[in-house]
Amino acid sequence: MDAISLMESAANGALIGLMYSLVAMGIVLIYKSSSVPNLAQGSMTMLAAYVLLAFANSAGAPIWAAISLAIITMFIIGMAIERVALRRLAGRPIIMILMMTLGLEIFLRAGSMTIWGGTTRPMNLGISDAPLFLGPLLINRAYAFGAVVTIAMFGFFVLFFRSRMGVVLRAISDDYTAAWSVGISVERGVALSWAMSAVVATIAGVLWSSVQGVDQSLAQLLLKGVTVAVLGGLDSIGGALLAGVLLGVVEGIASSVLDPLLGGASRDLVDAAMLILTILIRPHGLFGRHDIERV
Amino acid sequence: MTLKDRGGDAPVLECRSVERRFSGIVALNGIDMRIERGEIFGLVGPNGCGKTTLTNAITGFYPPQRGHILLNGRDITGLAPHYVATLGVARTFQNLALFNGMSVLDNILLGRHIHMKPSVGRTALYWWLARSDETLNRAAVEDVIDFLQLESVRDELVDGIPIGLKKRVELARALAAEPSFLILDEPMAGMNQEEKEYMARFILDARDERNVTVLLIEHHMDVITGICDRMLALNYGEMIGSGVPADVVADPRVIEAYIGGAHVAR
Amino acid sequence: MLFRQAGIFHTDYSADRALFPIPADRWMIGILLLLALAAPIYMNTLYLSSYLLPWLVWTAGALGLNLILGWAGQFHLGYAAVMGIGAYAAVHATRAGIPWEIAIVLAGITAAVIGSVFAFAALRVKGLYLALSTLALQFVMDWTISHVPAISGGTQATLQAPDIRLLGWAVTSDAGLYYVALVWCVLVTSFMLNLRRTALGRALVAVREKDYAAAVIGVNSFYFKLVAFATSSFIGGVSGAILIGTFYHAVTPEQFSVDVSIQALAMVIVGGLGSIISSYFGAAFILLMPGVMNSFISWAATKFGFSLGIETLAHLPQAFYGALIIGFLLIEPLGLGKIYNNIRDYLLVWPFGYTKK
Amino acid sequence: MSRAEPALAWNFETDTTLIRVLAQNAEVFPDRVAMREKDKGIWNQTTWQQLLEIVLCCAAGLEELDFKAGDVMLVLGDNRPRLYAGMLAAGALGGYAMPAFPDATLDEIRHFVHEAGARFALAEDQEQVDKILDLREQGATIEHIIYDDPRGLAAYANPGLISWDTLQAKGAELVIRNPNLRNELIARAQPEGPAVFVHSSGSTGKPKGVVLSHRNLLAGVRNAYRGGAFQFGESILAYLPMAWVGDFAVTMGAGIALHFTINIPERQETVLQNLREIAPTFYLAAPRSWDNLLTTIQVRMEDSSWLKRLVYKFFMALAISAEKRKLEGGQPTLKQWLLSPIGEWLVYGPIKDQLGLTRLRGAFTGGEAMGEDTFVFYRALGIKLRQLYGQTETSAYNAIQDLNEVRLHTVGRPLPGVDIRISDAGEILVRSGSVFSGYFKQDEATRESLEDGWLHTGDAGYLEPDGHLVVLGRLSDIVHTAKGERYIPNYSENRLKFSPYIKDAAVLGSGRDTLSAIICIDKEAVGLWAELRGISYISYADLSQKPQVIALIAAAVKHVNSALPHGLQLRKFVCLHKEFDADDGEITRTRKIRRNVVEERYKPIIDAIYGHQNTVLMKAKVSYESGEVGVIERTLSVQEA
Repeated sequence: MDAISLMESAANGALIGLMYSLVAMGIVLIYKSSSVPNLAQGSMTMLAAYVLLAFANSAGAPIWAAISLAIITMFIIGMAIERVALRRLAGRPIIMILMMTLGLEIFLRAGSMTIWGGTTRPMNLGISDAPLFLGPLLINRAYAFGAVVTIAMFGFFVLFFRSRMGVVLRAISDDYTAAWSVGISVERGVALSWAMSAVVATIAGVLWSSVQGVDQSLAQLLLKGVTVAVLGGLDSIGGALLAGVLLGVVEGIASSVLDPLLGGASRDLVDAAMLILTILIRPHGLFGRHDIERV
Repeated sequence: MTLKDRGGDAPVLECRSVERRFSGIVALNGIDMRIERGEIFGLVGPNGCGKTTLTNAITGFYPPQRGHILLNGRDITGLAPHYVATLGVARTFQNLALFNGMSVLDNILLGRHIHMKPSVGRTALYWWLARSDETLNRAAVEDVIDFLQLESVRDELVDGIPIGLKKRVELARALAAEPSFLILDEPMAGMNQEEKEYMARFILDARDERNVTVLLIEHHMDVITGICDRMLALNYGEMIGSGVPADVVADPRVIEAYIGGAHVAR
Repeated sequence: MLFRQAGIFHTDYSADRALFPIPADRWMIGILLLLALAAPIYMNTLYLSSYLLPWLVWTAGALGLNLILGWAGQFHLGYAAVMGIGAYAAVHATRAGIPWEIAIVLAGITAAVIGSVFAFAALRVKGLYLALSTLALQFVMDWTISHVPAISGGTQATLQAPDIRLLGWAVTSDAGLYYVALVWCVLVTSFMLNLRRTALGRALVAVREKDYAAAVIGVNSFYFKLVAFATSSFIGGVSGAILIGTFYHAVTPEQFSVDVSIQALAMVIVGGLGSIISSYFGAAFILLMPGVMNSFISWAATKFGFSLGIETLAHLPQAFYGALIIGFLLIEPLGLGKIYNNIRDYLLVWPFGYTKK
Repeated sequence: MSRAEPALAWNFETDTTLIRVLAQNAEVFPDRVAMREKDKGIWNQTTWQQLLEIVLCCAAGLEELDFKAGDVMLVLGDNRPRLYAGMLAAGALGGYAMPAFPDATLDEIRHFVHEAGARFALAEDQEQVDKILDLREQGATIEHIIYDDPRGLAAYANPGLISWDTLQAKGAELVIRNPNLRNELIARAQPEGPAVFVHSSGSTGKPKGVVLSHRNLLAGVRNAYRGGAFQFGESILAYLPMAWVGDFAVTMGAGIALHFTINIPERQETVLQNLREIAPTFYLAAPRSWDNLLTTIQVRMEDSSWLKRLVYKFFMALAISAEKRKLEGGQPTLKQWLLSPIGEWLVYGPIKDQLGLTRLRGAFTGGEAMGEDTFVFYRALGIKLRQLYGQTETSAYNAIQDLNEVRLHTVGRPLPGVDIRISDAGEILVRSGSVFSGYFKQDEATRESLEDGWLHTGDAGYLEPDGHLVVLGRLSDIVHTAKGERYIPNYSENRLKFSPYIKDAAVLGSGRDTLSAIICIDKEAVGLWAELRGISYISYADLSQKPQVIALIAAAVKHVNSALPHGLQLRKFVCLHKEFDADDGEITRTRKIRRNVVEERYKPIIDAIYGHQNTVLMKAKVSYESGEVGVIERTLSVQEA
């Protein structure tokens, strides 16, 4: 394997990784505000893609209008999930909360499949298939677009957390009870984080479906998202961004090295290994706070 | 029985210049404490003075960064909490640490853990392997139930009984382990006068009849002076007085810390 | 009303700790056991081998998962992988000529050993991290099984399981296979019942409820979590092996995929954490639900004249699982077992409102 | 009983002793359970043979301590097998076992100990030992203190303190060394020798010491057995205070003679739990205990869900009305008859099961009168509750109600072997083998109460024509009408108060021709009753004068009258405009009526009643909470009953 193709794998991996970060950011947003690890983030991404498809195809809306509609719809769905399913579980053992997000995962995924069926459908954002050339490296145009959007989202979040509402969310994530006692509506903050997370999921859904089409496999982004989120540190948005790049690069290189040896499909194995190693070696991730639970 | 018969004249517990810091803050500073066999030793001080930290240092939850803790002459500094328990140290918690989903009986049976041999094989072959062990330990638990007069709530869930009884159940669980050294962290918090007297009686009886040495952390001065043989007063992690209760209580530094502390608490 | 309790007294501690001190319970258990034993006589083979038998095996499996989830309080998202390890180990062992009785024990031991590897993650982290690491391990196991031809018998391959032979006798009849499943289920159940009254069970619950309180009474959390994982994996492994031996008769990786892990979890959650009867309910519910739902939908489809795509029909039960899990967590987090217990308590204190001693 | 009964060991020979019967039991049923004690969470069983062994060893040990015939042993503690065994041992040696109430004050015990000159004491635990040591310091003659539970006593160095175990071991050694000792100990006590030394209740004056001989006690048991109070082999819960004659007469007397299984609860607080575990076949309790149990049931039903309450109310009402018909000699209606098995399954059975009363064959109440509602309630549940009448002096058994012939106002017929007659003064006199031979060291009192073998019970009463005995109350409470009729106001007042609508009543008639009553309605009950019928009222006084309410009370009075002899029936009554109030001095703080105050304050009413007026204007001073005193006027109607 020559150095060029290895670098190519790394560069494309980094871009893909940034798109993983988008899923991870959704998880981090929710975890930051309420310490709930959202295992339904993958399904939310998938649901968002279907919703978008519904607006775009069935309603015949132009793609940008459809995206806006999908964002609004998901914003509401995100809030609704928090209100109906999670709020009542506040204070329950983590096992219950995990099971709840898992139940949501199953429900949203299988529910979408029930409604829209399992066949893969294309999603065209009008991005050309022609690769970009970065020196000698061939770069996937869609990945590059996705990466740019991700970085833009990151920028938005950095600004957002400096705004008034963002400060409120930060206060909640720092100390639940303290926030409560100074009159911050913790419930509303948490609901907002779910809604924003659903919006992030929508954007991730749009980008990912433009790359791989709309089908059940979108939900499997959960594993990537979780791995990135944990690697970056569950409560760090910036961590998610960097960890995404890291995972993408490792995945890209490893898969181009390992695939021929193992007969393909080594990406998932690499993810799983990264996840396990992170948990074993540095559970609080690269940028997470040290006080994250550990025995 | 002389002290020699009970295992030499080594103190049951000895702390030698124990120091514990939490991210730079000194919670305990150079604590020296010797608790002799058969003593009821009082530990007092205002809130946040390091009483609970000292307890946690002894039981292994937050081992001291400097200094040594000796139990019956053996250095136990830094041993894991569950291992310290097997060496004969039992404790109760200020805010109760009972297993709420279990009955009073099962909670106290758990106190027998270090005397039992829990294993998968014994569980699978209960009728052949575990029954006699369970029965023997149940008998030991019943002695404690009898001792602390818990018969009427034996089969009730811990959740549903009054706080005074819960405190007693926790003491029962600690005593069931047949410890040589027992740490009681504010056993009378939230009790009325009658319950306090009962508890004091039980502590004295436990010392006399079950041969335990007691470290008693308590806010109520009357209890300390009433049943403790010696005591130690702490303030901001420093020792500010130790000896016979009557002397310590009269020490101006203690009075100042205590009244000041009480003032802050108010 | 049904449970009469006056006049029950015990003259020794072992009687006081009897599994079923109330006569009505003993009667019920006895009748149920008799019914179970006589099932091949009165039940047609279709029901016996396609409902009753998998129910029993899955119940045993769910009990194993309940041990880790309900008793030790440790999350496990890779239980199907553990069952799969047992299944593959047993199939390979019997194909290598090892007697079936020994093969399933080997299956259990293999699962326990590998399952304890899962445990090591559990020993370092808890809650979410444990869930994620077990999930990751499930992926690793899935991947390994399907990508190592020596295990799976080739990509996309199905590995035939040899007939079960007990003491040299081939067990091929439906009734025979059913009894194998029944015996295993009864064994696991009796183990779990004993767990409730022994030091091991108490220690596990102690670790689950308050680990610091467990530590001060000398319970080594590390060790007991390991024991819980190993035991649960042993039960899972043997259950997997028996599931293949008595029900599927052939093993493929998909039988133990992450979806199956989730199905097992759903059994435990819908049934109820930390209770034994709940695993029976949960397994029955989750196993029967798709079939019942499909027949209901096709009935409704013909009745009201609509038609559903094959895809919709295929995914509806899954969606329903999800809804069920959500519903139970919101309404009765302790599941069907809790509902059963509520009814039982209602009758136990009848006509009073609660027990007062 | 699943096991085949061996031939009856005892043909009611009263000419024997408890220890001899015990030995007989040990021989005939060596392995049958005599006693069960809940201790350390389980029921420890003692067989008859073991019990005999324990008693003999204890007796031998006591003798070694120089316990002689005629010595007195104070027994102090809650029911414990060893205390019972110690009492039997003292009896076997011809000594007096003198149980005292464990919560009795030091003064009371000192009086007993001093009077009897007790040299021995048997104590349950440290608490009781401390009491006895205090007594000794104050000069009591107790030399030897035997204690059961050694907890906390290890450090005591007082002379004469000996643990039960030591005593027992000593005795065992003696019994083994001397093979004849066993038989000699069994044979030593004589039928006329003391079995137990209890104290009469002492409602008047100081309690008097009553010594019951073995013969007295056994005769009492025989009489009760013949009268159908209990059978052989009953299972009982020994929870009554040991110092009460009822406990000794049932637990030891009948318990040994009829080889009961004697179950002893773990602690006083766990009696109800233990009752359910054991589900005894025979249960004797004071009316107050039955009342409390009923209240417990009602309170717990109130806490129950609405469905359970509905079912309960329906079936209880059904059963109570059926039971009332039955008590009045009628048959249940078809509906009652058809629904009763369902009720049994749904309500009566489960309630009995919750309480542990499912196996009850003999359910008794004694000591004082019981409210009709309570009585009917239990009978409606299917518990054949009956009254037992007896005194300390007659070994507890005089009369019981017959199983199938229960009349609420009587205590049933005298037991076989018991002669009862009424003296000219209206006093109940008893003659029976069970009657004691005299008070301990009180010859004068003995002379007063024993005349030609007839015991003067001090109770007033009469025999109905068919032989049923009616107990009216203490003789000292008797009042005479102008016609010379004797009556006890208290008796009628209590019966009136059994009505839920009547809170208090004062029966008048001393020196008058007829009896009448001033009645205070129960505001809660009558108020509710009125609300349910849409009767509006402003105040207590208003409510008390509503015609409907007066009719309600009249019915209650009529009901009471139906069980009274003609001459003692209430002819008129007035519903008072206020309740009797302790602040006004009309009743004591314990709600006992102050007759003179009432008669003086309500003279206008009394005059109106006997002056045959229909109404009376009552001026009354009332003290308001503000401290002011006002006067209100009320017209009260005088009602014919």
